[in-house]
Parts: sequence; C-alpha cells; structure tokens
Amino acid sequence: MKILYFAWLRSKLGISEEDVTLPGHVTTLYQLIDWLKSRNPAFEEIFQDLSVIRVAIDQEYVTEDIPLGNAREVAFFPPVTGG
Amino acid sequence: MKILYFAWLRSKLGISEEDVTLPGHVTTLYQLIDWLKSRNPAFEEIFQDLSVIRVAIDQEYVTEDIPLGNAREVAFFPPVTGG
Amino acid sequence: MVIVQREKFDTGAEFNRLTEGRTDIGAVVTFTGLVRDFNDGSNVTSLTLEHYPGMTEKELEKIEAAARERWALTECLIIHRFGKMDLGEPIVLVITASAHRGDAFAAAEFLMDWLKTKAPFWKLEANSEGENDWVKERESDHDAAKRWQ
Amino acid sequence: MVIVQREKFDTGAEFNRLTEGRTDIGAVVTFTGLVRDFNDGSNVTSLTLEHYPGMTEKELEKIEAAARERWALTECLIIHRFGKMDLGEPIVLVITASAHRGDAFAAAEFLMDWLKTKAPFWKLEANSEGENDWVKERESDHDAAKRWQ
Repeated sequence: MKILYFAWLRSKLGISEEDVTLPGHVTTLYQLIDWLKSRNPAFEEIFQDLSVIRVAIDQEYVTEDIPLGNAREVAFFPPVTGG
Repeated sequence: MKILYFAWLRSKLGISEEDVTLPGHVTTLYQLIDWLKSRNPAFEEIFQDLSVIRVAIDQEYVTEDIPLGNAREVAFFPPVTGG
Repeated sequence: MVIVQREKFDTGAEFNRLTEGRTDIGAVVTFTGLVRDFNDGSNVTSLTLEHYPGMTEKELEKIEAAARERWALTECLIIHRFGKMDLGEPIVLVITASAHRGDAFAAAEFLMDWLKTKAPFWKLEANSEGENDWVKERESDHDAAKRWQ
Repeated sequence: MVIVQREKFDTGAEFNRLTEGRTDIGAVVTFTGLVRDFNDGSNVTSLTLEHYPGMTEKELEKIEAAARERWALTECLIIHRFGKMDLGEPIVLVITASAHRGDAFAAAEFLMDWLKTKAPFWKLEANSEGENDWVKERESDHDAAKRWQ
C-alpha cells in the first residue's frame, strides 16, 4: 500500500510517500493511523491531532474509520488552501 | 427648455428632441406633461400610461411631480434595458 | 473608471491593462455581456443600443461610486457600448479587483444589477422576421437590483 | 474543462478562446486569483503551490460537474497552477458562460468556494523575514462554501 503525505505533514516527516506492507491486524483507517504512529515519534507527532488532518483513500475523501479493503493509496494532508 | 425623447417614445414621435418655451402656467413636471399632451395626439398617446415612462430633469431621475425651477433639460424614456 | 463608447472592446486587453505590474490585487472578477442570438422567444440578428449621452456617464459614475463605498476595491472599470452590434459582439464589461474574492464578486454583481436598472440605455433588437423591437424591461432585473437595498 | 498546470496562463486569451465565434452566450464571468504581496499580516515574497496529482484533477472535475448540474452553463473552465509563483502571477482561473448573467455569476462563485475547500492544493508562502509558512485554512472559506449546501 502506498502512503502519501502532503504540505506540512510532508515537510515534518521529510518524506512525501512510502510503500508499506500492513500487518494482518491492520484492516481499518484508524488502525492504519495507529500502526503508522507506533513506528516512529515523528509519525506520532503529526497524527497527534486528527482534527487538522484530512484523509483520502484511493483519491476520495474519507471522514470516518472505514475498512481499508483493497485500497492501494492512502493520503494524509492538512485542510486544503488552494484557489 | 430642451425636451428629449428616447427609445420607443422617440420612434413613435419621430423626434428625438425639441426646444420649447413654456407658457407661464406650466411650472411643474406634471403640468409640463399635460401641456405636451395638449399639443398633439401623438404626445397624448405616448404619455397615456405614465407608469411605463421614466423622467430625468437635468439628467437626474425624478419620480414625482416637482417644480421645474430653472431646469434646462427634461428627458422622457422607457425603463432602461442596457447591460 | 467609466467608459461609454461605440467601438468594440477587448475583455482580455482590459484585464491585462488593469492588473499589469500590480502585486496588491488578490482577486479579479470580469463580467462581459455579449449579443446573443436568442431573446424572449425570437431569433435576434443584431442589436442597437441607444443611450442618453451625458446622463449615461453620470449614472455609471454614481454606480461605480456606490460600489466603491460598499466594498474594498483596488480597481473598478465599467465599459458600455452604444450603436449597432452584431451577434457575439461584446456590449458591456465590468471588472472589479480586490484583495479578496468576496468583495470582487459582490461588487461585480452589484454593478451589473444597478447598471441594468439605472443606466439610461435601451436595446432595439432586429429579428429574423425583419422586425425591430424595443426590448422590454425584465422583472428579474428589478428583483436582482433590490437585493442591494 | 479542467486544466492543472505549472505554466502561467493568460485570462484574456482563455476568454477569447472560449467565446470565439459563439452567438449563444449572453454572459461570461471570469475569476482570476493572483499572488498578492500581503497575507494575514506578513509581507509575501513568493508562493509555492503543492498539490495531489491525480486527485486534484478528479476533485476539480467533480466541482465542475456539480456546477453544471446546478446552473445552465454553455461553457465552464477551471485552470489551477502548481509550483512556484512570483508576486502578481495568476494562480487560478474560473470562467463560466451562460445565456443569463445570474447563472454565470452564481456558478463562478460556487466553483471558487468549493475549489477553496475541496481541491487538494496547499500554499506555502515565503515572506520578507526569509520564512516559509504553510498557509492556514480560512474559516471564511468554509462559511462561503456552506452557502451552496
């Protein structure tokens, strides 16, 4: 599964994307976030306040904890500020 | 005093402006309209329904019967349709 | 600025002139009105705009001043043509520039709504039956203008 | 139509391309967002826009489809840039064309409001103190977007 980070999440982590193989017990979005946090304090930090994070699974916005199913791409980013 | 006519008032009358010398008893807008009507059936016709006529005295809109004072120019026209 | 002219204008060129070298403008809205081939059920072949020289400019200047009083505009331009126009030709242009988009949008709509109900222009439409008809005022234009009272 | 590009665009040229030879358009509204030298109290020296390639285009296409469903548009164009931009450069362009001005104005405002809250772009501002700051979301943008619910 590909994980993408944008804007200040990307600059704080120092990476824009990574390929991960999920452990068998990680099957939902919130479980994914917990697992990502468990790996490293930098991830713990960026996911501290989920109210300032937006999530897209396979390029579609997601606002609650849903099963990851066959998702290929999960993106984390701040509220958008374009236009 | 100069009297101007625009749009369908102009085309119905066949004139776009005229210079008139008002008789002494014509001192307000409505008196002017009555006097213009009295001169000729074409004027009688265009002023039949004042709700479809707009008036400007010296290039300022007027919506009631006001004294003509030293007005130099009175214009009659339909509701505007520009833009 | 207010311009009343017989000649065609170029929306893009006016946009460029207005924004050239400016770094204080965050938002620009343009509205362009064009001669359309269809109006109120009849095929239009050309349009002639009559106006009241002198009063037209004064009214447009009042409308611009009212917009500048209500919103923070860095630039404001109104161009309105008169005379005969073919299909597809531009009739009217409004450009509003501001630091923020809300002001630019609101001011442009306001300018068009007031212009449509206050500026002394009258449209004469030629149609495919060879008739020339004075365009009737629209109730919807008056309703739109009332929003700003 | 939706275009996401690094290169500058020319509002006037896009306007001309869109209206050229058309006689069915009565009203065209353009909105252009430009890089402004001042934001939330600091002097901006340049702007860099990051985006989410793939998702950006999809979101903008959804926004265009939503606008076309709500209003009668003969044309609709969204151009949004990414990458580094100097002061005064254009960032975003929305053009809406319709038979009537009400539809063109409403659709252009709607497109900008939704784009501001849905399209995955992020602004990084460089300021005169040599800092680079990610722009914060604006409450006012969310309030504006709520109008269309």
